[in-house]
Amino acid sequence: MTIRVQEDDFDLTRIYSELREAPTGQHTPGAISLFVGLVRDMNNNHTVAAMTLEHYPGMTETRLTAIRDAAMTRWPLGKAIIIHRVGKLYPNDQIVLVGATSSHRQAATEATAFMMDYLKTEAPFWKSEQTADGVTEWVSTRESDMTARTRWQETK
Amino acid sequence: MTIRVQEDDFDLTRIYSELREAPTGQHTPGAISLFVGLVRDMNNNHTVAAMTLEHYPGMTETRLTAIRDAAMTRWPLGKAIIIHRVGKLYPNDQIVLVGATSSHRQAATEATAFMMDYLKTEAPFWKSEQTADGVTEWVSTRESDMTARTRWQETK
Amino acid sequence: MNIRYFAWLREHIGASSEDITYDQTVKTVSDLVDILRQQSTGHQKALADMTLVRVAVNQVYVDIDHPVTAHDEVAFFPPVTGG
Amino acid sequence: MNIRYFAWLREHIGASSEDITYDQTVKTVSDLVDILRQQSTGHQKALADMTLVRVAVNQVYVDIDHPVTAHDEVAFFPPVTGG
Repeated sequence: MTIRVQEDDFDLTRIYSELREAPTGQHTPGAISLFVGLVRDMNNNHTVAAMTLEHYPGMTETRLTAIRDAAMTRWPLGKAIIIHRVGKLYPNDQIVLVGATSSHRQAATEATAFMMDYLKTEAPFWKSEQTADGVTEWVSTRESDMTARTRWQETK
Repeated sequence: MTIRVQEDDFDLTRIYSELREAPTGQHTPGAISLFVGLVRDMNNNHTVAAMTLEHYPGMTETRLTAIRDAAMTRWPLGKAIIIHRVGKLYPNDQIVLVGATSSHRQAATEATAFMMDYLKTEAPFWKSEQTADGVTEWVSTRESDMTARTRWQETK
Repeated sequence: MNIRYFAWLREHIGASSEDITYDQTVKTVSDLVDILRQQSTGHQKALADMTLVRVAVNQVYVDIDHPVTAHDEVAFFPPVTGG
Repeated sequence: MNIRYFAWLREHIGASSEDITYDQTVKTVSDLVDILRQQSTGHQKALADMTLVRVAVNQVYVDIDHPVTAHDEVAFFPPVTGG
């Protein structure tokens, strides 16, 4: 399963084992890159007590699949995976995992950064944060996320 | 232990758990980037049966520490770790792990790529590969590894 | 036509989805927005500044002048903040 | 002076380390290389083309014109290939 949107937590160990196995008929990967996003306990100078992730079922999976496919086309990857959680999460909980394998180190690391940058700007997820005193606020987008995505359009 | 040079295998799960815990007095990381290099079963169109990693004890640890420190200075990282194995290894064995945590996604991923690029060009390790028919050859350097390192000297 | 709202647009409007009768004069997303704004003060507030709103027709990102037809699913939501 | 060899330089020379008596005329790594080349055909082969060889004095990378003194540890090895 290369794209997963789920309420349940995910197990990095299991995903790593899957990535480490060569795809059928291919050689061992040589390089595995992984990125995990966790719920921070602090954001913009306020304490985060909990976070809720809303998404657009259907469109989310379509966008994530398109992002993964774009990475597979752009770099010589063995495997690529995107897992994103939805629902209520707490500080230090895992939110997102992106991983890629390749026989080339830079292909794996660049593809991972690429998938995260596109996920951040195109996948229909919305975070609301609950502060310690019970106030809930929608998280704003950051300029830096759009800048990060744009760089992939300029150069390979 | 942020720098390790060892014959024994390493456990990604345990390292990930350590990285996930905030450094004392700091906030939860938010972003964890990991890179693992594995022994390939094929290199330059020949089958690899085994690989031996030689190193320069003392200088290896000094260089890896300098590389890690440079990453910690250049990016706002929580933790950074480099583990490299030596001795005899077989296809699909883990060779190297580099990991970094940060509250900023790009700091974690860039620092990981930076540490790998410098490790590849400055850390005194030498690989010899044994083919299926018993021939042992020293692995040559690749131009691309030097190019990868040079980019960090030009731009941040 | 099925309309969907997410995040703070959903909160302002008080519903995550609504079906509206297709109006022949509605040719584009922009025409649809004009009609939706008249539904309630919540709609008006949610759709007041379309530079803050992203639009998807049948789950594909589109611009405000994109055509819409009777059987489309049209979604309005803020810029995404996952990951 | 303690000299160390790694990878294929070690194989050509047939030793990973050797102590050589400090020679007052040796001022730089380059002078040392000239003397080492005279030790054996293995040394000559290993140190024939210094563009293929990296040098570290006291475990720090240096150029061929770097000074050396009696108590230095001087290492010769190919470009690194770990990771």
